[in-house]
Amino acid sequence: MAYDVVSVDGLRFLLPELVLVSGILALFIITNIGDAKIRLPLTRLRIPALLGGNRFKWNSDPRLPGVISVFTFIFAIVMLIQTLGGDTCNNLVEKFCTDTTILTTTGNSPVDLLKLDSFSRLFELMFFLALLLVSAASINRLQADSNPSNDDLDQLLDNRRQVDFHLLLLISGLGMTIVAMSMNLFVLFVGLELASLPIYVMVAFHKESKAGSEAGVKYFITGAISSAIGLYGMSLLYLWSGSLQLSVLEASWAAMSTPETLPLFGISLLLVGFGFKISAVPFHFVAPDAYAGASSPVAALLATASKTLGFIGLIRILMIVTLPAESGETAVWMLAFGILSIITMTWGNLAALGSENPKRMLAYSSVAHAGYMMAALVAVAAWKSGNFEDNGIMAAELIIGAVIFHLFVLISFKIGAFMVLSHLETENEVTDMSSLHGLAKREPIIATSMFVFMLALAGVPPLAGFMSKFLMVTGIVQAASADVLTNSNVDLIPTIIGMHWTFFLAIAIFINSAISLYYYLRIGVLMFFEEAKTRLPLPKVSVLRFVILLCALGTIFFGVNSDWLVESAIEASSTLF
Amino acid sequence: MAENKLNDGMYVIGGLFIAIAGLMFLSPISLMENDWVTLPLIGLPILGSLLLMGFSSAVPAWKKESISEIIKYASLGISLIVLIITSLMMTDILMNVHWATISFNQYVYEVEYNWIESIGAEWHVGIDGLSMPMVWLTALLVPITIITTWNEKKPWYYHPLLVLMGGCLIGVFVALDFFMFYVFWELTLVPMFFLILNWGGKERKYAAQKFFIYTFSASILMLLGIITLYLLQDPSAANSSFTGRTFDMHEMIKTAQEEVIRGNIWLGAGTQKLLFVLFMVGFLVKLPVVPFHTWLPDAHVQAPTGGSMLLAGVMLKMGGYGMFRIPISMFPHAVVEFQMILMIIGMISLFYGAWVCLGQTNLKRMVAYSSVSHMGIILLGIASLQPLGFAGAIFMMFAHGIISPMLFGVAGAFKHHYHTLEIGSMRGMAKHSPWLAGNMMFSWMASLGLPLLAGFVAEVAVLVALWFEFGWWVIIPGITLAITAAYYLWSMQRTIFEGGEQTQPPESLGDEEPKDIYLTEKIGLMSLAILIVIFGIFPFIFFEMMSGYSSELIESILWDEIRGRWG
Amino acid sequence: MIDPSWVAGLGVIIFSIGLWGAFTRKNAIIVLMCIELILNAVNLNFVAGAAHYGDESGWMYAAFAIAIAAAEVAIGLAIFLSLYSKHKTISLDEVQLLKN
Amino acid sequence: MASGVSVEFWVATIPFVPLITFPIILFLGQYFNGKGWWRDILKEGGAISLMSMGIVLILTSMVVAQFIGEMHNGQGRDILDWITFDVLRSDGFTNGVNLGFGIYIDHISLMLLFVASFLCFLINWFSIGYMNTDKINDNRNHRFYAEFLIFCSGMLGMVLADNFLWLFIFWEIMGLCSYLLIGFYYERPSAASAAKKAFLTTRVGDVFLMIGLIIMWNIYGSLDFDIIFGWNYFENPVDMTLLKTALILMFIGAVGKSAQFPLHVWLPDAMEGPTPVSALIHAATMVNAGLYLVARMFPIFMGTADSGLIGDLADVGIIIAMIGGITAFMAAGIAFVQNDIKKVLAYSTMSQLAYIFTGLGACLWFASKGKPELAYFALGASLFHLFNHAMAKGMLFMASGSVIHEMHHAHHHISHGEHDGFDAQDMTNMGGLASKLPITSTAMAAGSMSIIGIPLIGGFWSKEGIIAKTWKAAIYDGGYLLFIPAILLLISAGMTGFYMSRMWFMTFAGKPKTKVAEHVHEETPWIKFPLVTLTFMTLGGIVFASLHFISWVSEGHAFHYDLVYEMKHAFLAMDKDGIIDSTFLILTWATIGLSSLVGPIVAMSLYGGNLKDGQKAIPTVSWLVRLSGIVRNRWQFNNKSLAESGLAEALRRRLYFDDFYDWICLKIIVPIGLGAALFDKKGIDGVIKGIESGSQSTSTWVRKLTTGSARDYIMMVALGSLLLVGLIWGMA
Repeated sequence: MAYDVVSVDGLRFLLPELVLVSGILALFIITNIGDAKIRLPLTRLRIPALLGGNRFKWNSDPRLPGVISVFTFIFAIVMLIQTLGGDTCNNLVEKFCTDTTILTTTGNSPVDLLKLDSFSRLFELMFFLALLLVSAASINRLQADSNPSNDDLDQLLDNRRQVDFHLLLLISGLGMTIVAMSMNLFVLFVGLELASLPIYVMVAFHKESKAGSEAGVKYFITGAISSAIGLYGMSLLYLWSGSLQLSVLEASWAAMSTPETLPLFGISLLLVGFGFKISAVPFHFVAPDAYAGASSPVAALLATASKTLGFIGLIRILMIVTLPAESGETAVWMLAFGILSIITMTWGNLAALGSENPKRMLAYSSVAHAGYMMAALVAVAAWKSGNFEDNGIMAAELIIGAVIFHLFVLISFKIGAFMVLSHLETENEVTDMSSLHGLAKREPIIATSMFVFMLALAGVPPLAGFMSKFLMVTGIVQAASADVLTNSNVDLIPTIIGMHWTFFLAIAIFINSAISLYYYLRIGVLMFFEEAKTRLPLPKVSVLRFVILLCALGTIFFGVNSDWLVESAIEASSTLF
Repeated sequence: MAENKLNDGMYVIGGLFIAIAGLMFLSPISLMENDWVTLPLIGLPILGSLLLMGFSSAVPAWKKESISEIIKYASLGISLIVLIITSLMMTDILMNVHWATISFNQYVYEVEYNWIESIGAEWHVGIDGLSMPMVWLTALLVPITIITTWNEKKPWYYHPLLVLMGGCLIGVFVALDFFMFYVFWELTLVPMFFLILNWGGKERKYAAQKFFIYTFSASILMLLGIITLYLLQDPSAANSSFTGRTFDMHEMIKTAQEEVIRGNIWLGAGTQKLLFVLFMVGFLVKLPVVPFHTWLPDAHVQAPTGGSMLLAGVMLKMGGYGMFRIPISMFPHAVVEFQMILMIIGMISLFYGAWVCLGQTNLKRMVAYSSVSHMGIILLGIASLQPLGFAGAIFMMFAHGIISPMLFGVAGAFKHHYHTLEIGSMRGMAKHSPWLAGNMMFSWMASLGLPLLAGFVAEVAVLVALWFEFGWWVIIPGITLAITAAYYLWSMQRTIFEGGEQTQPPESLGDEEPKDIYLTEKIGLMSLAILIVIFGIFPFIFFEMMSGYSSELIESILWDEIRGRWG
Repeated sequence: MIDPSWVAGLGVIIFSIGLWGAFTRKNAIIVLMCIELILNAVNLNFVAGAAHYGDESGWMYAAFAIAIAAAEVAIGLAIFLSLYSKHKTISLDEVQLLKN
Repeated sequence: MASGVSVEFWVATIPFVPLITFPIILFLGQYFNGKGWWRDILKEGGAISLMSMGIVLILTSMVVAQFIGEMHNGQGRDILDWITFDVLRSDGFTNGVNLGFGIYIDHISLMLLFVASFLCFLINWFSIGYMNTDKINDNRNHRFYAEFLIFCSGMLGMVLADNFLWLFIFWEIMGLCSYLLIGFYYERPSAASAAKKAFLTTRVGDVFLMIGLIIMWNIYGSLDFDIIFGWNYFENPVDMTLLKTALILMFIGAVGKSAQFPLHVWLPDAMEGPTPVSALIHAATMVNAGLYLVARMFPIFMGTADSGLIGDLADVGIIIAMIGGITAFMAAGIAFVQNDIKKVLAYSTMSQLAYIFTGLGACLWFASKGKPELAYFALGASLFHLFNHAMAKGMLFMASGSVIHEMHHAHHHISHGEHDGFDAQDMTNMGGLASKLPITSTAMAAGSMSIIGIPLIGGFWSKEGIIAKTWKAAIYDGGYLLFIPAILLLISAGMTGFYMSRMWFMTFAGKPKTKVAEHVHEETPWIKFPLVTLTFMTLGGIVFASLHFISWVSEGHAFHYDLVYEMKHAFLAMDKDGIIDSTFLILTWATIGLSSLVGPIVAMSLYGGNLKDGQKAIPTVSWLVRLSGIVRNRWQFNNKSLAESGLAEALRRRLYFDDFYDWICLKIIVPIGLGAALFDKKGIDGVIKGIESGSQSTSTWVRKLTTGSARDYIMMVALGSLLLVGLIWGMA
């Protein structure tokens, strides 16, 4: 079903985004309500002007912006769920799904602009959840008082800083939803920028510290360059096909009989832009710096939502545009991505291995996880290059489903891990592992949760991280090995040699999992083994603790009872093919 | 005061019994499906221990001492309930199931629920002649371990962790679904990791990490095998699954068996071999065999007594169990092809392990290497491809499962009372601590394969089978038997004996009076000793079951391949 | 009318200059300018494409790209300011606290 | 006992009686140590154990009385299905193979059953007198009795077992008890090390035995005596080379257990155990297990010969005889220079067991060559020697225990309990004890005579038979290789005469060599009874012989065994047709001359002598003392040069066997172990550690690439774009 985007019918489907917009407005207005009065001209009536003057106590409360944004996100999620369901899909308990709706531009020859289907809705849900958790975790603590020497300034500013922060979060969220929905590469890019620009600011938000501003500058510069390169690639594609509509690009690509320079350059450069987002090697260098300089919730955002943005872009480009239509053909990017994925996961894990800063460690681990997911994308190309139609579709759906699943559950354990660090930051700046020492004796529940997050990151069953890795590898193996393994009566060595080379991606993932276990366990050892400097518990930050527990529960829940999410992720990925 | 505490404990145990009874009779699952495995054997220990640990963590540090007795009794109670249920099941099976007549790949207490439908993973449990001894062993060892290490530090976490460990291990042994199997397989690492990390020796940090990473790394190769095998299933078997496939071991073994009957090689020769290698790597590291064994000594030396007891008693058996359950039952062609390699690996483990034992100065290290050596016997039994060899290997798993906890229990008691593990650091322990010395001698004698103790049966069975298959290779295990005796006796001479008229306690004891073992340790160790004797004199209690299973296995899966090779 | 390929060719040159400048210059402002150069190369491409295909959306893309560039500059300068207030420099070589 | 069931029951009960009793003693002792009633009334468990052994003896006597003269063919009865399994062969499955415990009764087992329970009872009796009166054993005698009882049940079980596996199982249990009892004084390093040595040496033999059994199993598909002995070699041919190998391997086990060359080194050291242990385990019963095993092989040889496979297994007999001959000679030689009374007896044991082995070797040789009559005769002679030796040596050890006990007490009395390095077992400290210890000296004299083979006394008959049959095999039946053991046995007979006499005279004749020896008192009462009993048993060997003893083992072959014939046969080498074989006449008298005259007389002249003035010996031995005095006065040898020669030194060092084995252990085995441990740590674990440290340093290197400079990052982005472009373009 297609609707005009600005019609009532169309806007009905954009209710979650409208909620975000109204949240942004509300944040503007509510926090600015003051006791200023305007004298009605010619009368002595002084009616409250609401805006301006001295603000009230309730709306200068530093927690207010957080509360507003939390409720905005909750409301957005409610609206999102309300838009779900439909003719093809009526049981949300079974899986997350919706009918496909296309929103077009206004005019005589409407162009498809946004697509609302299970895929985009699921990603929206992911973004909202991630942002919800981050904003909830930021309610009680934001860097407002991180610089005690500026006390008077803070008094003056009241909750201005918080307002800024949450405003940026909401705007970023808006951008993310556009990325999830767009059917046009340029719209996608605009959404990406809309989401990224606030994040640049948020990384630099920690401006009182030297590290914060430094991280902001580095992240901004590198990010801007990367997205500029990506945009340049996009413009090359435009030059080639005359449109940036994904469907048009797909058709032109399929029509291309011999490889042409322009689209290949365009695609490559476009991948650079997304590669930066997902922090693939060699575009990842700034990621650890950014994570370390930013506050933990922002770092959490970088590791989940921001990475998800990049993957949406990659899936759109690689899975829709450039995947060969006929099976038996090899996608142009397969080898490049295969190499990059192996380098990425290995680099990330090796670097994380010796890292002494927990945030940098998590950043490198995030790089490694990007590598795993890239490997999964490569496997999709591998099935296309093979000759097995029936299983192939399923393999691809399974693989992309696994990536979606992984991105989803990352929200629980990656954010959870950063939230624990955030909790530690309420006490001291987290710059090295020593702040984790002896956490188990001080805060057994928090430490156990952290350990759960670490094991989930490492992929230990029955936690959520295992499930996603399991699905990915299943997909990879299926794509890579089906024609060799079935009914081969050859010997062991020829069987191994006969495997598609992507099979070794699965092995690489496993080897890397083993390496990664070392540093994930190390966190556990530090928490449960080393002696802390103090036995006192951490300061009570109830919302943050709640978020951590929620994440831990989610990590366990989606590991033990992953059926719903697996179904939903596969449903979402099936809309692509 | 002491009596008061005891009463508390009794209340807790009583309450638990009532709660369990309630759970069993009120839970719709149990009632409808007559499921004696899921909740009583797996759910109860895991959830119960998690609850206990949660409760303990909620209690402030200064109050923890006061709840320790309750927690201890509660843990003991849970483990005893599991033991009672398992024993009832075992008696039922021993009385009512004739293993010689029940055919291969049939299970009792079999229950199946959907779990992750989208990928076809199920909660599928069942018990057969292979798993029953292992389940019972696990259920048995947990209370014994708890009693033996009754006085461990921080009991409010320690004892529930042991119970948790037991639950996870039982999960491994009853799982009939690959997904479930793998989940529990890895889950066992977590409690053991904490046991080593928090209650271990000086190098426990290193040892815990090494243990976890080493075995995890190996088992992810097994996971690769599981995935590959899963993908090779018929994609229309399970309609509810997205992939159409299932993880059901029962189904896979059935398919394998059907293919064997048809005279085909299931999945093709190369694939079988590939899968066999992938699975075996996981199991061999767990077992462990040389050269993948180095995690074991470190883990054992550093682990607390209870941890070592469960580690050596049950966790190593997971490897052997897995071999029987998966590669041997599914890939007959590969098994026969790799027979020689398995035998050589087994020989190396056995022989080399024994020599290394001879060169050890640390008691626990020596015992750990003796485990490596004994695990080689299991592999040899498997490599023999004889019903007797299989039965011997399974019996070895069980026998070593009761002997090695005693070895480690004794070593732990020695460490506890003498503050050292150096062999030869003292003389004349028999004089200072006759009970400890007696138990130590008994366990060592059992380990060196003295007749009428449990280990002998297995050794004889495996050696006979080995001769049937490999002939003069049997000399190597023979020499190993002598070396085994040598290192144990040598250590005995330098620890328990000698010392002259005057006492020679170790230097590490300082001015302390050497003490004998506590009553709890005595109870724990003696009950193991009694079991060792019982199963040494009456091995047929389990041997019949095992031998029935082995014969069925070989007859229905391996026989064609073996015959083919003999021509 | 100039052939669009010439415009695009100019874009390539500008892109290269921008990219080269981005990692050879130390001053953050100049790097920002280089980014602007790249974005301008993008605009040239869009414009050339629009002209070539007679597709009005190309013009719109260019307009949006300019807007994005503007927003980027604004944010960039703000971030540089905060850098300057802490580090008293905007030389990229002199901010190397975070590494390894 | 009329019905089969009850027989089974009674016989099977025998090993279980001590098995049930031992934990009672052990645990009672552990808890009631030091209580008056425990020490005085129950004798620290000794009384309980004696009671138990009494029951065993009664049961055994009943069984023997039931079966004697009746049970020509052995018969096995299954009692317990131990393990059941299937066997896979190329022709398919054999289902339900069973390895069970059962009892097997024939004459060999009956004889050994009787020997074992009789000696166990007597030595238990003796132990109460010996162990409970020594302060050093206070509060730990219960351990002694408990281990003693396990041993008894092991021995009885081994004798009764109806298959080789259970024979082996009980065999090993005896080994364990031997280990525990040798190490009874565990606080003495020498005892601890002797215990270890005993266990390890026998273990080496056991390994071979076990492999041998496994091969037997492979050959026959079972280890049951019934099946193996009744095997039809026509219908089911077996691989004779393999069978031979199996038998030799089993024999190696017997060599270890019975302390034969070259696995003999443990037996002398085993004398570190308490004397009752030496008497029972290391002289009378356990060391006979090896002989029993070899004797059990006999039907196999007969069976193969009956099936026409004549001589196929003859080599085994030669090997056994050879080992026996070498050991007999070597042990006798070493016994020449031993001064420790128990060590002399130990070497004597070794030597006498070797005689039996030689006899059995000859017997098996005959059997294999298809000469059943001679084979049965040799078997009978060997088993008879086993019986005689067990009785005599058990008694000798008890008597030596009595001597040691009294010496020890006397020393204790004189030195007031101080330790001054005095060795109560050293014969150079004794002398002239005949006057102090009448019963002991008599018993010892009787025992020694039996061992030496003084005509008409127990051991004579059997030893004569063994030597004769060995020679017979060598001369008449083409077993030329058997000349070696035959000659060695003949020489050893003379040597036996010397060293046994030497022991007796050094101990009992002459003047007391130390003050301690002067202060020795009479024997304790508990010791006397067993000594007296056994003296009669020893001297009465001929009575047993005339009681159709040899026909016990002859399985229905009727021999003329009346006393007169026996005499003629023994002394005149006359066969049943009345023809005298001159070769054997010479041989017989050479043996008698060497053992009864040359040996003792040389010993008398060197070590004999009259008692101190005023001392009188009991009449039973006083003539011996006087005789020695006369001989010593008449012929005085100077053996100084011989005693200081290199040969004597080598004998004193036990022909360097112990040194050699120590060298192997310390210079080869232990270094290999240490090397393996080091390799494991540095090599195998080193790889793991290397991976770990390698990845750590790689990590450092990788992280160094993150320089912290934004320009580098941008450059990497640019390079990355180039790389991507290159790869994708290149790929397309």
